Amino acid sequence: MTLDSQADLRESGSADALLRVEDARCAIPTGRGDVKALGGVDLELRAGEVLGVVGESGSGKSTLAGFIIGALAPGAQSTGSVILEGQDLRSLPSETARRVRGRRIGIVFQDPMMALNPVVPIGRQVTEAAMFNLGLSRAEAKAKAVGLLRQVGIPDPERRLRHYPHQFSGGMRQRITIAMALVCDPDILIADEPTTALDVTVQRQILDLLARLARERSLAMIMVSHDLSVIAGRTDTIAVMYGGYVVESGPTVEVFRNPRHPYTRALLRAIPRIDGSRHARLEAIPGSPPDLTLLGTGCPFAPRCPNALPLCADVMPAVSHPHGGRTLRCHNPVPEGA
Amino acid sequence: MPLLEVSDLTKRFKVPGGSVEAVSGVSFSLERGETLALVGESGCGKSTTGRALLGAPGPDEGTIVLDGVTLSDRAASRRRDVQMIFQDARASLNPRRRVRDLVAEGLRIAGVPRAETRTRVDAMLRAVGLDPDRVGDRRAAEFSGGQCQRIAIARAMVMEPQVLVCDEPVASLDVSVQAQVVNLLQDMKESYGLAMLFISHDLSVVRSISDRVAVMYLGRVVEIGGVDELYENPGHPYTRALLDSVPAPDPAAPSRGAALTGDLPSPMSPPSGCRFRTRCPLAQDVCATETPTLRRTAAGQLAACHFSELVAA
Amino acid sequence: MTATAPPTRPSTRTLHTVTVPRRRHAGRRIALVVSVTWIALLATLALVADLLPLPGIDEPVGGPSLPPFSGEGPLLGTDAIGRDVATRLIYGIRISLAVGIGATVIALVIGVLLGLIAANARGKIEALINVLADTVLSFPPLLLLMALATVVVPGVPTLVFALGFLFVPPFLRLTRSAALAQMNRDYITAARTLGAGRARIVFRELLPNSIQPVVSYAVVVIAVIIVIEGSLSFLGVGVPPPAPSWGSMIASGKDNLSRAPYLIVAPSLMIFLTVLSFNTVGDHLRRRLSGTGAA
Amino acid sequence: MRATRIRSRPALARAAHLAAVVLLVTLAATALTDLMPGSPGSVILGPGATAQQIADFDAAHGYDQPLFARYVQWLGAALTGDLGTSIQTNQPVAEVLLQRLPVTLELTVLALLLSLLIAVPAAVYAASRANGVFDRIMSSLASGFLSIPVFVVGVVLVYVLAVSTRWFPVAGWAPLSAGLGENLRFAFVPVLALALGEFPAFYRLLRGDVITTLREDFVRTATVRGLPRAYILLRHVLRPSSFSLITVAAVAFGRLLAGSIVIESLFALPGLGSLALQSIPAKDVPMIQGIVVLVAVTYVLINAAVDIAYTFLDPRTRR
Amino acid sequence: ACSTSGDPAPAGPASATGDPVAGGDATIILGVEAVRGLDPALLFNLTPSGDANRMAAIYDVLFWSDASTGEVHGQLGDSLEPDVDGTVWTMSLHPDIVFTDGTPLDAAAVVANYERIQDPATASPLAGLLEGATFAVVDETTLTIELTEPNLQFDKIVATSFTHIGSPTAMAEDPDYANNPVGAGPFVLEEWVRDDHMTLVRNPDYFQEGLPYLDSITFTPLRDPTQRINTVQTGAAHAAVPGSELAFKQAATDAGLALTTAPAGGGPVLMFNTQTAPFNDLRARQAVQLALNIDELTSVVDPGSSAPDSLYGPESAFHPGDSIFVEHDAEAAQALFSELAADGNPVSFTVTMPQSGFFTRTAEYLQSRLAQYDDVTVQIETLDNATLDERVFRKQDYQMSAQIVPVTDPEPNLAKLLQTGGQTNYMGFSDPELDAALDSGRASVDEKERTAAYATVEEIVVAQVPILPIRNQESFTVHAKSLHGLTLHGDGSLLYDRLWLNAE
Ligand SMILES: Nc1ncnc2c1ncn2[C@@H]1O[C@H](COP(=O)(O)OP(=O)(O)OP(=O)(O)O)[C@@H](O)[C@H]1O
Ligand SMILES: Nc1ncnc2c1ncn2[C@@H]1O[C@H](COP(=O)(O)OP(=O)(O)OP(=O)(O)O)[C@@H](O)[C@H]1O
Ligand SMILES: [Mg+2]
Ligand SMILES: [Mg+2]
Repeated sequence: MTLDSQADLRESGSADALLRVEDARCAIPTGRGDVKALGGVDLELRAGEVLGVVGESGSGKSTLAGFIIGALAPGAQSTGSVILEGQDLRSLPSETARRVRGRRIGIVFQDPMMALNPVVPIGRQVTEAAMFNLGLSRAEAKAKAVGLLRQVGIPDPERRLRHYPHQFSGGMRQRITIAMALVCDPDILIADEPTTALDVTVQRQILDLLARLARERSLAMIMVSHDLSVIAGRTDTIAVMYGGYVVESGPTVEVFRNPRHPYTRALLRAIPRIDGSRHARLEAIPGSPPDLTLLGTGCPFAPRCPNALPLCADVMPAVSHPHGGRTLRCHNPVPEGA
Repeated sequence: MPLLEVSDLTKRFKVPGGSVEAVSGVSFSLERGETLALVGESGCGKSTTGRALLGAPGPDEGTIVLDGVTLSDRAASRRRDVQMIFQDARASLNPRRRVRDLVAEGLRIAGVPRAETRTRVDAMLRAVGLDPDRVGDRRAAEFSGGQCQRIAIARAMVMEPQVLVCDEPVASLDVSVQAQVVNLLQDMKESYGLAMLFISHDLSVVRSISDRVAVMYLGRVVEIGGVDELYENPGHPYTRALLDSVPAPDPAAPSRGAALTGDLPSPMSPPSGCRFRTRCPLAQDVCATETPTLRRTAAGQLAACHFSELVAA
Repeated sequence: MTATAPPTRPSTRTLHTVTVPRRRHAGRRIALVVSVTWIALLATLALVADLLPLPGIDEPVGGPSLPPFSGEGPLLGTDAIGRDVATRLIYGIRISLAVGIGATVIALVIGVLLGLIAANARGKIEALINVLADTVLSFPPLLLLMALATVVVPGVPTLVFALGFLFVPPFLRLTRSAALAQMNRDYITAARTLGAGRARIVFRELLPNSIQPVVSYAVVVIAVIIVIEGSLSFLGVGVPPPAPSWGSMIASGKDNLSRAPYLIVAPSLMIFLTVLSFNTVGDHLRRRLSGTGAA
Repeated sequence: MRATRIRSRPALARAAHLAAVVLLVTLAATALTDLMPGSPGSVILGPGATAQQIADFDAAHGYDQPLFARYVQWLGAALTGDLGTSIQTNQPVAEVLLQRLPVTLELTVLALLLSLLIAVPAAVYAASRANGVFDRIMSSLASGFLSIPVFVVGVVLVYVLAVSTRWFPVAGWAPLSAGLGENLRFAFVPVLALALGEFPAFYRLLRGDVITTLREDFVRTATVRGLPRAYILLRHVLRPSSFSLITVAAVAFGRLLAGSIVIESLFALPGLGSLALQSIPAKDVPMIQGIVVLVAVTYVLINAAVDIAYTFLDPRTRR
Repeated sequence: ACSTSGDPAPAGPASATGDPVAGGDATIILGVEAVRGLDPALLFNLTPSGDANRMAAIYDVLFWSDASTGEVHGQLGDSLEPDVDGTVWTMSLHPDIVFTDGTPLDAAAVVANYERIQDPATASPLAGLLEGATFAVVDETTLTIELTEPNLQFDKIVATSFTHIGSPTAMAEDPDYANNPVGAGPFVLEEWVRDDHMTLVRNPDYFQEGLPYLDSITFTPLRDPTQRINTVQTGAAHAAVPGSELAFKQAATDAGLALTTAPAGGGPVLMFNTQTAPFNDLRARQAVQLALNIDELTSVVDPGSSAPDSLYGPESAFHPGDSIFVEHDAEAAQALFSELAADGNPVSFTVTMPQSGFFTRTAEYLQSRLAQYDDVTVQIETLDNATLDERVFRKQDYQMSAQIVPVTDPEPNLAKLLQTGGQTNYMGFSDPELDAALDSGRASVDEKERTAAYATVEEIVVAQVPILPIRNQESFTVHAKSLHGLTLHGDGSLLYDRLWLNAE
């Protein structure tokens, strides 16, 4: 599928989206006030597509992932819908929705140490979901787990099923959580910062592994990261988040080549480059990320934005659709090709 | 004579079930005004090396000579000439104390008069971009990560050190803020003529800030040299793998080389000979028996590999 | 596990913990307000008891064991000797709070000091402190109190010191583990690299940062000790008469349970409400300070 | 992950620690009885005895010697297993202790089990529905029982369960040899009284820890994988939440072993508590020392056992 | 006499249920364990709630004194007669009594018991009472006891202190005799689990044919008085001795239980230490005597009990008829207090009491009532028994304290209490006139002379106030309605041969 035809479909309000998030909003009450973690996010994922969600800490990436998989912070108030193959998961009874998600969506979290129960052998952790969701017998589930662990690169998986998470290195733990996410043969894999806790060399291994698995299993994948470099080479489309909004999205190549939102642009410039020159001054973005409890009605980036108009402080721009399958939320975008 | 001369630094830790040699025989030197980066994967001994310079804790073996004076555990006053910025800025600031007190602490201990302390502290706060009147009486917990890092920098710089050890100062910061802090450190270094030991696992940041780079693997320095030479022509397969693993912020960039296989071996029982051999694509039998020493490569840096000339290929 | 942790990015974890919907706080906040009010009321009453128009604690005001709210005799009735129950309850505040707070303060001061020393010294001194703590813990507490009651004149000071002594180990351990958790923090290292001496580090850096869990625990200990004092009276090693501690009022009313049950109801209620209040406050402090146990 | 994780100490250090504690505890017990007014002779022989009689008695039992000499003597004998003879009853101390221990031990173990049986399910359920109706009720109950001296609970239970309904005996004890049913019938009320005093601490602790564990990422992972709630609570949450509970339960065990004096006296149970209650006023030094050693050794051993139990509960402490 | 039964043939309410029937197992709750064993030479806690009941069941009694009147009756013994001046006493025993180990309980056995008590090696607390006495076996059932000085009331001493006779063989052979007592009583010790129960079974060789009625008796110690009554109430036991507090009578009646009581003289008395200030001054003692309203004290401190109107019990031959006790007079008391204060000796003292409910309440009562007078201050100190023994009884380091002195007959307890140097004269009180009166009461054969002597004693006590009686003594046992044949002797323990149960 070429980029162009993808873009066309998108514009026509594609019916073939595997997963659609519509107007996701989420507010988390805290002692200091409500955190508006999501301000109204729309997203689409097609079968076999890899979508990168990028943004700085606190921009709402994990909340978005939580919104999709139905695991928001306790007490969070949310509206919007998650439509999986035409079915709104959020309108299903919670028990049913959870089972559907367990079956169809797998998720890998940032910190593999945290995501694994330290006192349960990994064999059980990998197999249990298959037993509950697919109704496999213990032996079947075990066989499946062994196969999966081998696939993600754990040597000698039969023996290691009995081991506990702390007996594995960080990279191996992350491989195990990937195996856990895949055990029910989901259609969608969500990876929330899957390599942030890992070293560069291991990060490379894991990213390669995810890419391979997505290809082999024709998985649709949402890859969440704060690191544009990680997203850059490994996604088909990208959504840039800031302050609880997707400020810009579109085919990865397009967005990198021609960022329209001032934030995306500044972000790209602020990244130090390994091939850059010595003592090159980085282009910092002044100010600091927004406090989501104090968010007004305007654009959250406005206080730091070089292009800000008076309007920006008060009115959140609506989603616009420049051509090429892109979306943009900006009153005063960077001119195309600038 | 270099400002700082570190030779054969070794540090062991007792851990349940044995001991870890976190740093084994590390040597390097640092000139005035120079920035040396220490890179390597998690657990390779970067922080331990950095902390050893401050005696927190001091090394088990090896010597550290600062400006001709050997730093022993007792030379406390000289130690103030080495200051440190920690990875997690917030954790390095006592959450119950006010910003002004935090920054003034070292001067007070050193017995600087009250009035002078005050002026120096305020000046330094301003230098790092904080308004002393606005932030001076607040507590560290109320600040963002970037601001905390500024406070930590002020606390270190107010002591007018000769050497600043920065232990992953930007690793915990957001990209947009990271650039601010890196720039601030650059400015500081230039205006105070500091020598800096910059510890990082982020090769991109290292490239932009340092003059020379030392690559560590499992407690040893495997390669050390000028930043450009090392990045362009790595003399050690590990350096090479590290560089290849860094993703480029460009969808069009081709991924380079093959990924390393395997994980970091346990530091409690490092492999014999060359410690990298278990993951090295070039490993031969000799690597298991003979520990390679640092040798000058064609590009001019020092690398500890039996086959450094094959790395570039 | 600290040292091998790879560099991580800032996490929202710290923020997540404070997440509790506000509406659900309402009931708890009311409980907290009521508790604090109750403790404040008790404290006030204890302070001004002498100024109130009350009969003496040892002064008969009517027949023995008059029921409360009966119209005859004083409002809350009289005890077995004919003394005013209300008066004795109010003066009982002094004793129960003195014992609870006094013993806790002693335990806290000694425990925190030893805990900090243990955390700092490690090695032999720490082992010695551990032995002492376990010695106290493994000595049967009631045996100690009973034996002590025969050695020294029983009374509030004795009780305060003995109970305080018994509660040193938990404070010691709590402080030590809190301090140990802080010891590895970089702000301690930072202070050290600035040349701070040991005392400065212990009292300026360590103490203020490890004292919080200790303080919220202390509030709970006050409650525990108030209840223990009640049980001691049953064994005759509590506060000696005529001092009216709530525990001794219950103990002396117990034999009359079938005929004058109200004699144990009033002091029991006082203990109950007070202990509940201290627990509520303690819970609140713990939640505020640690962020755990919320929801 | 949780601070209560204890690294297992080397066996030798642990043994030295145990020995030091037991030495100190017994020395303290000896010294304490020494401080008590009167000598064993004056207590045993009563007010009518002459000074000479008392002195003779004390000399015969070795109480004319200085404290330390007596302690060393006692210690020497104790190391050979001879804990001496009770001054008061003339029975061998070790024998009496062996006779008393089963009662107190049964009481302690049952009370601990019962309180855990109440606390654990309640805490897990309450935590999984934090702030729900059940949680509120249980929390109030726990606070309530925390606020009542144990003897008041005992007296009320006697009224409700024994005097008015006659379901259970008022007091007394039936040994296991009298049949399990009979034994439990007598044990129930005192055990319940003790358990009601202990469960609130367990409940509150576990509830808090479960709530903390429920926030762990691995629980979230388990949830989003579609695992049933009850399964998650049992398989994933309970065990990692129970470390502090075990520590506290061990401490409670020691406390109950030494501290059920009130309940033993109220219910006339022939355990260590009533023994202590008789021995202290009588200055029965060998008996007091015996009780203290027994309790202290049990306490230290239990704690050592808990250290070892961590290894089984928490694989991370295993080598 | 006892209210339910006094004569061997039960009278009163119990007889309504018919004649005694044999069989049945009774459980009796006592307050404390026989901690130190049951050696009659080492009698310690010879109170009804302590060892006296156990001893009576195992050893029976040679002679017993009626708990109300003090009259002495024979049981194992037939007669105990003095010579003219009461120096030599002749005791005759029932023939053919055997201990349960088969050895005979004869004159020699009694002598062996008494000589053992005298032996310093035994360290018997009773030794003082037999000091200098000599014994002679006349024949198998007869012996004589020669005292160092005349005592016509020695039979009462025998009935209270030397009435339990153990097997001399067993005593000599068993080093642990105290834990394995052998007597000739109606019951034999079968099993004893300390602090739990002591089971006694019927002695088949008991000297009275057909007795005892019961098959077994179980004694259970229970420290808490309320729990003792609860146990009887729930049917788990047949009788309980709740202790010295009379308030429990009411509780027992409310619970539908029967009571057997024996009102006697004496009882709890306040003791003034006449050797130290302030009570070395008679006026101080008198002031307290006047200041207290004993009627009120009694009703407050121990509801259900009565105030004493004499040293001697209502049934005693020595009761004066009209009380000569001083009436409560607040004004006179205040006058004395003020006078003493004016002299520079204000009445300020500490009352030292045992840690039991009754005495603690008494102290609190005292403090609260004296607080209403000017120039008096009272401090309270409660001590455990061991410390109390040491401080009050041994060292007499106190100002005011209390003890219970049952006076069913003035001999021996009143004499021990009041005579100069008397065994329980912890007041350090000494009055020659009183000593003379006591001597004459003891040595006199003439009832008139005795009456006069004890009237003098009472007058002196009222005038000199070494002690202040504060409550009538009344022994009582709470029991199920099915238990019959309760006879209270001594301080209120039972005679076990005649107890019986009817099947309910
Ligand atoms: N449980 C919670 N309680 C309170 N605030 C929360 C909670 N979870 C998220 N937030 C807040 O919601 C906002 C979005 O958080 P989210 O975790 O989605 O960000 P993120 O982009 O994933 O950040 P990171 O890169 O740090 O993981 C942040 O401001 C965060 O502080
Ligand atoms: N206090 C300590 N006690 C025990 N082991 C330690 C201690 N400090 C460091 N180590 C061990 O020493 C080795 C080197 O640690 P160090 O912190 O220096 O690594 P690093 O290169 O700074 O890693 P990172 O990038 O994760 O910060 C690791 O294996 C670590 O486990
Ligand atoms: Mg996130
Ligand atoms: Mg480090």
